[in-house]
Amino acid sequence: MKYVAICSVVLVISMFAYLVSESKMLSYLSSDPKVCINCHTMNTHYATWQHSSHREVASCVDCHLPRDSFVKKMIAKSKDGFNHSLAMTLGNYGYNLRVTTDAAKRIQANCISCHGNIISQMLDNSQLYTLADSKVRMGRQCWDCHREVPHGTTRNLTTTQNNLGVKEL
Amino acid sequence: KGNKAEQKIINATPEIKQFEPRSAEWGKYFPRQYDSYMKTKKSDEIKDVLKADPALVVIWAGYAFSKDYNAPRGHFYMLEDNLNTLRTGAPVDNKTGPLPSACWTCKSPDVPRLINKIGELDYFTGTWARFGGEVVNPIGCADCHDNKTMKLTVTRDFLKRALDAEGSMPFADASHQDMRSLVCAQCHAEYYFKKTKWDDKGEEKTAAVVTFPWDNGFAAEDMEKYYDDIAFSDWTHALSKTPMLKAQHPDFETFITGVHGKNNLSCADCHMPYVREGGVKYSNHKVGSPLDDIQNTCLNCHKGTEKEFRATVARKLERKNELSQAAMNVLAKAHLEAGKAWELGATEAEMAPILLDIRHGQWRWDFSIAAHGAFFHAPEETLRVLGSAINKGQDARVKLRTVLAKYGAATFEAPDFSTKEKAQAIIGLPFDKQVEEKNQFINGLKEEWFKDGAEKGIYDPKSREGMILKTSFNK
Amino acid sequence: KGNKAEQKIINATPEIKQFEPRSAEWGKYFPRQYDSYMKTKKSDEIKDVLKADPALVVIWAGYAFSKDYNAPRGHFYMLEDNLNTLRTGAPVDNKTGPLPSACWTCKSPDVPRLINKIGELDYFTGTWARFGGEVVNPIGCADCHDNKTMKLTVTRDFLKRALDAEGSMPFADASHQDMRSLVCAQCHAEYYFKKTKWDDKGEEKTAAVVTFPWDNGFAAEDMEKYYDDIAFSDWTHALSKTPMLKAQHPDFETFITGVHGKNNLSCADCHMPYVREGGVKYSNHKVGSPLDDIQNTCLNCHKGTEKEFRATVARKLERKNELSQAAMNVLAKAHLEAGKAWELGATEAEMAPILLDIRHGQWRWDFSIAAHGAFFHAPEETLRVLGSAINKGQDARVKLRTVLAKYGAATFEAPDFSTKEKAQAIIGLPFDKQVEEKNQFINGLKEEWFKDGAEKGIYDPKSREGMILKTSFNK
Ligand code: HEC
Ligand code: HEC
Ligand code: HEC
Ligand code: HEC
Ligand code: HEC
Ligand code: HEC
Ligand code: HEC
Ligand code: HEC
Ligand code: HEC
Ligand code: HEC
Ligand code: HEC
Ligand code: HEC
Ligand code: HEC
Ligand code: HEC
Ligand SMILES: [Ca+2]
Ligand SMILES: [Ca+2]
Repeated sequence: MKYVAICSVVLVISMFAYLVSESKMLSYLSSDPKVCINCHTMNTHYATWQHSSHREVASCVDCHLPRDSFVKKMIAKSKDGFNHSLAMTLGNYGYNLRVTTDAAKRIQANCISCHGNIISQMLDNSQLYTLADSKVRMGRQCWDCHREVPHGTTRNLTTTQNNLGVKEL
Repeated sequence: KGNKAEQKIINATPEIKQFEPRSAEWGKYFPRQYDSYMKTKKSDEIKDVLKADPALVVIWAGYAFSKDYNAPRGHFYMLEDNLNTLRTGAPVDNKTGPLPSACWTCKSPDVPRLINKIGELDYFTGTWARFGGEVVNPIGCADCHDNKTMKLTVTRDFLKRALDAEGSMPFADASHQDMRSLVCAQCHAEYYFKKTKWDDKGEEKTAAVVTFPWDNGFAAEDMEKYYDDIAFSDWTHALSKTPMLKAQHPDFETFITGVHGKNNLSCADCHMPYVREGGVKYSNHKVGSPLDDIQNTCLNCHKGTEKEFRATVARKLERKNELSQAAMNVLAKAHLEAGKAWELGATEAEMAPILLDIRHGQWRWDFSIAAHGAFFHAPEETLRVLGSAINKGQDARVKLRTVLAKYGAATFEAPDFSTKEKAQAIIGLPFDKQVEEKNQFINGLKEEWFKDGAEKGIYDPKSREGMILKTSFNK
Repeated sequence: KGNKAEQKIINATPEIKQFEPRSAEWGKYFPRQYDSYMKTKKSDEIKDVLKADPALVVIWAGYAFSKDYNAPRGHFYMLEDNLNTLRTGAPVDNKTGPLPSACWTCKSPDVPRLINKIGELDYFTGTWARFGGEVVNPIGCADCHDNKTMKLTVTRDFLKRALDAEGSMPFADASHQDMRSLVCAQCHAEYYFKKTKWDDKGEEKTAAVVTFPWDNGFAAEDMEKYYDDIAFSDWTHALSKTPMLKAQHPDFETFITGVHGKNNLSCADCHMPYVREGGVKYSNHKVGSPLDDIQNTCLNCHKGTEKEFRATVARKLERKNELSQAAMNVLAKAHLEAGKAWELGATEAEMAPILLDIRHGQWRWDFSIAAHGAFFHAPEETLRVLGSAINKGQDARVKLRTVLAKYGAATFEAPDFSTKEKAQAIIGLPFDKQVEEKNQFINGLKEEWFKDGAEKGIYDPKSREGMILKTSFNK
């Protein structure tokens, strides 16, 4: 009985360690965009971003993680890190990834935080309406209109294999 | 930063009266929106559609549309065009017809003001001329905005009622993005006048209430069923005696079937795109063709060049025109052939199935093309419904041949209606007389109405500044 | 890394004979492409289109299509279906008809091999049965690929000639992306058999050369004009005596008018999307419905969910079906009514304009729907052309009524053709006899042909492994 219990604990821990190492989960603690392409799964998004107008001005985390508080940022990082690592290990994802609602919210907030000035009128307009049901701040995703920002419209994971610019780490 | 400053003014609660019909008053606080709104004046060409497609005259025989029908101009002109069209006739005082008060409904912010003052049913009662001197401004800020918050607002309750009756997008659930279309849908939708009895302090009166026939849905067939079920007709055709339906600009209903509608775009996305002046971003209130500003509309979401988009849209228009022209030709002939059949003594029983085909065929054709933008907003739905219109119209003609044969006219050929003049002669329209009377109205009563409005302090002279009289009938 | 290694094998010049018709041979070097190619076997349902739309039987009376016509199955079955269809009849030796050798053209990589061996004109001469035992493999790598470099290659010269004749996209200018469509366009295009005289060592022979009628352009009207100008007809209609045209799968021609075509997509983008196995990326050679793998096709370029895309495509299909059904109904009646008119003694002069309407109407209808994907590839063009087909068909019927009236049959009603059996009875098709003969062929000569091929060393038995006999006519 004791054996079984110890074995299970060891198994769980070693599985976790394996998962952490295999999926380079700890790399999530960095902010360098290259970290994201620890996983070749992210190559396409790296490449599209790298060829976008935002290359010089916003890195992955600038859009994808909360920018307003360090704590929130870390929570989000760990959550995403775990989810992505798990998905990576299980391989249960398709060629076309989609942002989660939660991630979309964060991205939108980041667009707004950088472009606050230019979109202030839209923001004011939107604040006249109930936003309870809407997915993102302002009710409407910026990339509904700015469809190419920053990943372009074609970003199947097979589209940028061995592509220029992405160096496997 | 300049933005912030200006923003402050904008956000400061402006002192605008509720139902203020004079846009210039609102414009004091929102100069950019006002200035761009006034630019709708630039779309000032009258395009005589009857002249371009004389079959229309035959198709609409017995109905005011056969006298005068033009492509839409800028919002600046909506009141002017309503006053000048031969359709509204030539009243000589506030009691003469031919049209009901409802014809003002989508032409002015004075309408919500009036409805608020006298009540909806009273407003919808009586002649159009009744409110001469009361309705004196073209579309204005008050048509779409709340005076306190500038929030978008639906000022015509019939839209709310219709959405709720249809059920799939009840008004209470409308999001911000929906509102950016619904303010337009107040006017840009198919309507009819629903006769509604009401009690005016003991006196029974009948209001003609603008109503959207959406109870069964937004599709051509759904509305057709609605009208059939209540045996409604707009008029009886002068030649074929068909109880007809007229479709008016189902812009909203067709738009939502198209790819942009399905992708949750709103009218304002293309017709009022965001523009920037200095640091300030605002909605361009020059509502007009998005093709005038492809850069800020289409290219905001699409790759490609202006030229490509122009070509794509042009090709869509050609396709629609091809089928629409075919349908008009078929329907005009059907009316003329039916007229002949009656003349020869055809019976009601013989004609009944034919008239039903004509009614449905023409309704469908009209539904597809009365929304001038539908060829682009919803090209597939437009072409589908046009195809079915052609089919129904031709079904009528096949049946008509059998009837004509019975009465010895198997080889009857409809007369030539290839010009507006020929077509108006066929239907016997006393055109010159109507023009003369209309011009009397334009130079007389119409002027008085604006003076009237000015005296009441509701008329905004800016709304007619630099107005040049343009009509289809005065050369 | 694994990727790199495998890539090396792939890039190594494989030892494949020129015109090698056996895909299994190519498959040795490219197992993934081969395996996915073999999966086209999964699309194996026979969908009897004549049963679904019995009006077709009437519309095609006098032509082989009225006997047997099915929705396409996977590429695996193309030879099998060609052999089994009642359309190819039941030859008893290498000389019996009914069809010409050209009917093999788009069914096998043995065709480019044969053409290379005996010359194009010789290949296109004689009966279909002439090459039994020579054409024994379904579509294969050699149809689309160069054996040395694996470069995409057009193996049918008639496509090159047609592109050059049309002029707007000459073959010499074809880009890589264009080639990803042109390999399909070799077969997925409208064709006719052009009678071409040639000299076989002194003997004059006539070849029936597969030719694409593109000289005036790719549109329905352009091809209609092409055929009219050379007074071509595929057959004379058994009932109406109309000199008819048959449209066959103008997939390519319609595709390029649609939004995906205009955006320069190629067939392979949706029908052969890239997939990855381990580190290796390759083109999925299971050519079939892109809706089987929406995640990897549509969602490459579009936002939205599978469910939404399915619904969008389904709605497009409904629209097409609505107009197509209307058109078939009209055309079938027109044929039957014309048949009646002839029966009653109508003259050629009276019938000429009617037959022209029927010819054009049916051509347009067929053009719109014979490409089974056009409802999606080019919905607007499809609906436009269907609308004009309905119009032409009905024009014929209106005129027919006048003629029928003259001969005392103004009230003639076409007989009921609402089931395949009723329709085949109307046109007097000796169906059972044909099935019996066909089954003899299937169990006899057909088998021998494959034995023949095997002896010659050109037949790939893998290409028929697990083949189950499925036809529309054997229960
Ligand atoms: C300028 C903001 C921005 C930057 C910088 C950015 N992204 Fe994104 N990202 C987005 C937006 C917006 C979406 C959502 C796209 C959508 O839903 O259409 C997105 C979506 C994604 C997705 C989800 C899959 C998909 O295709 O929708 C992944 C994965 C992703 N980004 C990875 C990255 C990586 C890795 C980097 C850095 C190399 C990066 N992003 C940089 C804005 C950004
Ligand atoms: C451990 C490997 C790995 C790393 C490192 C990684 N990702 Fe991912 N990511 C994945 C996988 C696998 C998925 C697919 C998950 C799914 O669809 O369920 C994914 C999905 C996503 C998505 C879409 C789903 C969502 O959560 O919205 C976004 C956005 C994203 N990654 C951004 C990033 C960013 C930004 C970084 C760098 C900070 C990063 N990823 C680093 C493996 C990784
Ligand atoms: C970290 C700050 C930052 C974030 C986050 C950010 N941007 Fe930007 N963005 C910029 C800067 C700086 C520029 C100017 C870049 C240039 O001029 O090349 C820019 C340029 C743009 C442009 C104009 C150039 C183009 O590509 O059309 C658009 C549109 C835009 N951003 C939209 C977005 C959207 C949408 C998001 C969120 C998905 C976003 N931005 C997130 C900083 C940011
Ligand atoms: C309804 C469509 C729409 C939406 C939603 C939208 N925009 Fe825009 N955006 C536009 C248009 C139109 C322009 C061009 C006019 C202008 O320059 O302001 C533009 C311009 C911009 C620019 C300047 C681009 C340049 O080339 O300089 C930025 C940055 C931008 N938007 C960011 C955003 C952000 C961030 C959001 C979300 C908060 C957003 N937009 C949402 C329509 C939209
Ligand atoms: C109060 C009624 C009303 C409202 C609200 C309204 N319209 Fe109109 N609209 C009209 C009328 C009436 C005309 C025709 C004017 C004329 O021809 O004199 C018109 C004309 C137009 C035209 C043609 C302009 C031209 O220059 O050819 C467009 C485009 C248009 N409207 C779009 C819209 C959009 C988009 C909205 C909402 C943002 C909207 N309309 C709101 C009544 C309205
Ligand atoms: C439900 C709203 C609504 C009602 C009610 C309405 N209209 Fe309109 N009207 C419009 C819209 C929207 C347009 C723009 C039409 C277009 O795009 O063709 C328009 C355009 C017009 C035009 C200018 C174009 C032309 O046809 O010459 C005239 C004149 C006009 N209406 C007169 C009338 C009359 C007369 C009535 C009453 C019988 C009436 N309207 C009732 C909404 C309405
Ligand atoms: C995706 C862009 C887009 C959206 C969204 C859109 N439109 Fe349009 N609209 C167009 C284009 C393009 C035309 C054709 C203009 C032309 O021919 O010059 C047009 C034409 C029109 C016209 C006819 C104008 C004329 O002068 O003939 C009207 C009225 C109109 N739209 C109203 C609306 C209404 C109401 C809505 C919302 C229900 C709407 N539009 C949504 C792009 C759009
Ligand atoms: C046909 C309907 C319509 C009319 C008439 C109209 N507006 Fe607007 N207005 C809109 C729409 C739609 C928006 C976009 C609001 C949003 O997205 O929240 C808007 C936005 C605004 C805004 C917010 C800032 C901006 O530009 O987005 C102001 C201020 C404004 N309008 C002022 C006016 C004034 C002043 C007038 C009269 C001169 C006027 N409007 C007439 C439809 C209208
Ligand atoms: C706010 C974003 C947006 C704007 C603005 C916009 N579109 Fe689109 N358009 C879309 C989306 C989303 C689709 C759907 C296709 C897709 O999913 O990529 C689409 C599809 C199309 C298509 C293909 C469908 C068809 O009907 O053939 C055409 C053409 C098109 N748009 C033309 C235009 C034109 C012209 C304009 C300007 C008048 C315009 N668009 C403005 C977002 C937009
Ligand atoms: C050698 C001639 C030929 C070539 C080359 C060819 N096809 Fe086909 N295709 C056919 C024939 C024949 C059928 C019908 C097979 C049957 O029903 O037995 C068919 C069937 C299909 C089907 C229907 C499959 C199903 O399961 O319903 C699709 C889709 C298709 N082809 C697409 C393509 C595409 C895309 C290409 C190019 C990548 C292509 N074809 C190349 C001859 C060809
Ligand atoms: C130019 C190329 C080409 C020629 C020549 C050709 N076909 Fe086909 N065939 C195709 C294509 C492509 C398909 C797939 C059709 C579809 O999508 O409906 C097909 C499908 C078929 C099918 C399966 C579907 C059905 O209709 O039952 C048969 C059987 C067939 N062809 C027989 C023939 C016969 C018999 C001939 C000669 C009269 C012939 N083919 C000539 C290209 C061709
Ligand atoms: C944008 C994606 C796309 C492109 C590009 C495309 N197709 Fe299709 N195709 C489809 C879809 C979706 C269907 C409908 C499938 C269904 O109904 O299951 C279809 C159907 C077909 C069919 C009918 C299959 C059947 O079983 O009925 C044929 C044949 C076909 N396509 C051939 C082609 C050819 C040849 C080309 C290039 C000239 C092409 N397609 C380009 C998406 C595409
Ligand atoms: C109907 C046409 C067609 C047939 C038949 C065909 N292919 Fe292909 N093949 C293609 C197309 C299209 C591509 C994409 C090439 C490109 O984009 O350069 C391709 C690509 C390839 C490639 C390059 C790597 C890749 O996957 O993109 C190989 C290797 C290949 N095919 C092998 C084969 C083999 C082996 C067969 C026979 C089993 C075969 N093909 C049959 C059309 C065809
Ligand atoms: C390689 C890119 C690509 C692929 C794959 C693709 N599309 Fe598209 N699609 C486009 C483009 C580009 C447009 C034009 C609209 C635009 O500019 O956004 C479009 C437009 C559309 C439209 C609007 C036009 C119309 O006909 O209604 C629909 C719907 C659509 N696509 C459905 C599909 C479906 C379903 C599939 C999968 C079978 C698919 N698409 C695959 C690129 C693609
Ligand atoms: Ca109406
Ligand atoms: Ca043909």
